[in-house]
Amino acid sequence: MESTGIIPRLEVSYPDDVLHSYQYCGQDVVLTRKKHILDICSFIRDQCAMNHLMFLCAVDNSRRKEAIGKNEYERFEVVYQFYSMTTKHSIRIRAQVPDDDCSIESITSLWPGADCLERECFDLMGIHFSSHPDLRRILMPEDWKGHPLRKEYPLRGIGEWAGYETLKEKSLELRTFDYRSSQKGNE
Amino acid sequence: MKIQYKPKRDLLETIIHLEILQGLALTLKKLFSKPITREYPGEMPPVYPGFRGQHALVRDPVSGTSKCIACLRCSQACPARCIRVKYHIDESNGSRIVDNYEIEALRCVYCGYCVEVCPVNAVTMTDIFEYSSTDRQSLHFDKERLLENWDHFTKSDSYERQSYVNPLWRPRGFPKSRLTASSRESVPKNRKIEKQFTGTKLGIKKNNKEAGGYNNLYPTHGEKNAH
Amino acid sequence: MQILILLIQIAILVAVVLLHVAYATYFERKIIGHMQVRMGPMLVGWHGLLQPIADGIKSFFKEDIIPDQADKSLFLAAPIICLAAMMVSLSVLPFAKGWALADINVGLLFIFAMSSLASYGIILAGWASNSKYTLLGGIRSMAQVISYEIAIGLSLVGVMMLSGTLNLSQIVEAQGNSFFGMFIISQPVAFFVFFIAMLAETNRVPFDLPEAETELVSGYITEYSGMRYAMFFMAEYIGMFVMASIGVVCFLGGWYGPFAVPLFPPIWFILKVYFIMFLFIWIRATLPRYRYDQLMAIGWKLLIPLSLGNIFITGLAMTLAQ
Amino acid sequence: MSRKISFNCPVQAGDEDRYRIQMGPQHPATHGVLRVDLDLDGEIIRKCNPHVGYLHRGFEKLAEHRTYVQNLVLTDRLDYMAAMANNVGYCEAVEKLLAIEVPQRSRYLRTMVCEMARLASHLLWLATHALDIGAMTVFLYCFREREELLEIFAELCGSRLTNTYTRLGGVRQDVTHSIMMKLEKFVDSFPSNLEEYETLIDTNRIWLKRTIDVGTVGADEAVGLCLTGASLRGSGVDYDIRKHFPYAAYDFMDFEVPLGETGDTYARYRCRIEEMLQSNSILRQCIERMPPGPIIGDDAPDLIMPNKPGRKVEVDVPAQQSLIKLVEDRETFMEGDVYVATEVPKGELGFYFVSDGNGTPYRMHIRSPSFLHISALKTMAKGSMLADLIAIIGTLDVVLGECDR
Repeated sequence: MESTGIIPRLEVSYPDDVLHSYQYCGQDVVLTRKKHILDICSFIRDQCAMNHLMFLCAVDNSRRKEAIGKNEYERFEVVYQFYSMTTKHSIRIRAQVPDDDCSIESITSLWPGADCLERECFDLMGIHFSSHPDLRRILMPEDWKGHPLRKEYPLRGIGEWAGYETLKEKSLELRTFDYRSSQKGNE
Repeated sequence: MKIQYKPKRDLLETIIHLEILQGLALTLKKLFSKPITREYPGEMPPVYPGFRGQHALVRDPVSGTSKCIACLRCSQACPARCIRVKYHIDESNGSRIVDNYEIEALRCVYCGYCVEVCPVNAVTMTDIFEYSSTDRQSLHFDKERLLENWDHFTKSDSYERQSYVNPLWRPRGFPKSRLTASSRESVPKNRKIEKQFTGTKLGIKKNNKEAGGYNNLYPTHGEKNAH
Repeated sequence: MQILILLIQIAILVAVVLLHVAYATYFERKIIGHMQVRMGPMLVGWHGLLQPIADGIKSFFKEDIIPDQADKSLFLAAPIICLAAMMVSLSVLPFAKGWALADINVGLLFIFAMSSLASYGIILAGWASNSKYTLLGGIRSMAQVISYEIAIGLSLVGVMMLSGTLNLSQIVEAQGNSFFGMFIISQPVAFFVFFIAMLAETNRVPFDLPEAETELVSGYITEYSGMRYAMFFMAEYIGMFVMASIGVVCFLGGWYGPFAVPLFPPIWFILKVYFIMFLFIWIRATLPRYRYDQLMAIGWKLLIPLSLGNIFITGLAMTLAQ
Repeated sequence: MSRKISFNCPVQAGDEDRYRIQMGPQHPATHGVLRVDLDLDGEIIRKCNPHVGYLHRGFEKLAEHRTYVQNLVLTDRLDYMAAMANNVGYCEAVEKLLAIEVPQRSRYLRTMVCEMARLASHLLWLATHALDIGAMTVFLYCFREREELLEIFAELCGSRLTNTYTRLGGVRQDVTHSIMMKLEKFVDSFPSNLEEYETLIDTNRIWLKRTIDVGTVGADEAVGLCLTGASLRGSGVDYDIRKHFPYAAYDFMDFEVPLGETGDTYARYRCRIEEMLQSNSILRQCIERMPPGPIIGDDAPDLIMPNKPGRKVEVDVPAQQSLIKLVEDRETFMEGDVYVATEVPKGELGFYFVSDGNGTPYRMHIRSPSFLHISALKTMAKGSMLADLIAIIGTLDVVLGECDR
């Protein structure tokens, strides 16, 4: 993955949005603001022929050494990786999302497949994607509280799932039909 | 590369249902072939050396108890964090004495890391894979239970008394420098050691019919340097 | 006295047929197993020979679960309707010369009536379980039975025309003792249509849509358990037996064989029936399943026109021959 | 039938005559715990809404609290049909992040096990796909082949499904002659065995009717839906990571990428069958060209991964006391982020790592192909019949362990 020349073009087209760019392990990375992310993505798709969205995820920067103390990093970032199947170039966009306005534009209009990826980001990191057609939790139960991939969320969770107690009650109630317990009852 | 489709059927083949008749012929042929079933409880599946089965603590023939020195490497390397070692420090010489060694087999993922990092070959994984249980407590192995597992394992056929080598202590082809100290020494001197397989020696069809088997599966690093 | 003899005959027939059902499941499992390079039942008895009995005992003593939301009376009645209808149709089958419980003149019609009645059991089971999959299975079954009943009836019209009767024994007699007298020689198209429609009528692969286990879990029997489940199973296997018997009677020359067996005349009949049942099993081991609309398309667009054409040609040939 | 029944799908106004089915999470054809909410009009699907998450184990969160070596065992549980390929994918990603060199022999070994995993996974796919469509016999024939591969895995690394075979910087165990002899026997007999399945289903009219023009996606649509792997190549898009970003020893391998045209279920089926033949030829090349040498690099990290001193590690209380002693300070970790994709049997499996210089990943994102494939189900199943949905789920080849992570 050699340098693609896309970064300079991006910098020219969106001078206000591109914060910083670098290469790591031969991969091009651009840090942007979140404001025009939909435009940037459609620019990348249409002008740079990057038709394949490799992945989309969110990162919580709050405990990251690199991010602390640099003002171009916000609390969250949404990472997009694009790839061009024809020119074999790829680029990674890291859009910074601040803590107080935790939302970003959805790119489902460009890539319908981003639908569930954005839902996953919303579910696990709590980033709100505006204009997403169906923004619900996807991996966690619908009535789950909190966003597990945030750094302040403890590994063991913050308590049981809300439906757990009723489920437990129900299972205890149904235990009377259990073969073994009915045996015990007979004894 | 475009995928190749099979040619389309012509009218006659459609009418006589040729492809269905071919399929029927195949299943009829298979009706008289030998089944590949392994009738499990009567016929055990082959267990190869290095199988990652039930845990055991090696019983030291000298002291009659575990060889564990409570270095806690296993509990650190364990990705599932299912190993708990309780120990106290002997005041007289500062050595650690193991009080209890617990493995929670229900949490274990059977990766074999604990066996690999053990510097004294105290913990091992045996060939035993039938140890399901109906309650949780019996799969929570403590030190006594693990030592019993070892006794059970040594009674089984696959065990070789002279060296009690489980190949996971000494993964094939692993550089000697990366092995723990006692793993380097645990293979007896008279063990036949197999040459490393390379594709350039394309003799595998004829020459090595009798190769393989339990005795010669462990090339050492030193052997490999001879290439 | 006559009634007593008849009752004994019925009892013998039912016992034999139930034993047949038990061992038909065994043979199906064994044959499919070996076709799939495995062994089938092996544990109960020598090579699993007692497996059907073990299965029977198990399903007899199993808890009979009735879903809370089900329509109880219909739910309980459905398997009985299914099984009874199938059992009744056994009574007109001629196993050998004079070996029929009721040698009635409209035997063929009677069997059709009964097999349609059995499909009521399936539909009611699908509806009464009050579950979504069973309802879909019931609806599929209804549509399938209605469309294939026509095809199977039309395909046998040629046979009726040639033999001039609906009495099953007389159909066999009309084919005579020789190999070339069999209606499969003179009516190959009708046999083809009959065979396919027979598979569909008995809900066998590739037309086992009402109980397609990968789509509808188990179709109409999803909610059944224990003995009632076994009743559907028995009905299915008796249905297979009945349909195979009609095939034998109408196309393969009934109880006639290359030579007569003195002590046990039905031997040829049974061999032929088992050959057709083997075909059923063999096909099940080989073919995938059709989709619902494709099944309908085959029934209406292929089988019915084919059998109509067959009737036309048979009639034409008969007129020309006269 | 007087009692009122409450279903937990509320019926919208105007949709009262729709028949609603919750297919799954316990259903024989959903390959695990996928739940699909269906709005049926007769048997035609008007709306299809897949629900995932029943197998969510929080791997991404777990990985942040475990070292790089320990996380390797998590990847076994992603796509448990092809754990070897996941191991390789993970190791390739971490090695790129930590700049670890892999010796040539272990690259070949990785390629070999990857392709074996591909064969095992594709065989299972063919088996279940055929079973879904109703061909039960193919299911068992495929398992016959798969069993041989799993036996080889068991002999190679001591475990049949959860292999944990690769290591950062190499592989864990070397192959032996007996393994290679078994493998060669398998490779020799495999094409003729594949022909058996093709006899049963490939030209079978029922199979053709069930697969042709079912679940069709065009090339552009497939790219937009982020399909990868054979599901994408069935639509004629030439995208195979083994060719685009060669990893392991795929550079030295001679193989072709089969491409479909029509993008329907049959094309995807053919694609995977051809892929199996290609994998077979890759395996043969691996056997023939296996170079000598060490199987693990010199700079590979130890099992007990170094943590920077002073950092608190969540371990059990007795372990904590001796921790400081064992921890070595090692400055191999760099700060940065890297995304490495590999071609697993299901499609593109990518690992996105953010490292902040610790012994554990700061953030690990798993781009799992099945997750995206299931989201494409919504579009693909619309307007088809209930039985087609089964075929489509089968052809997408989803594994819920990978989807839910």
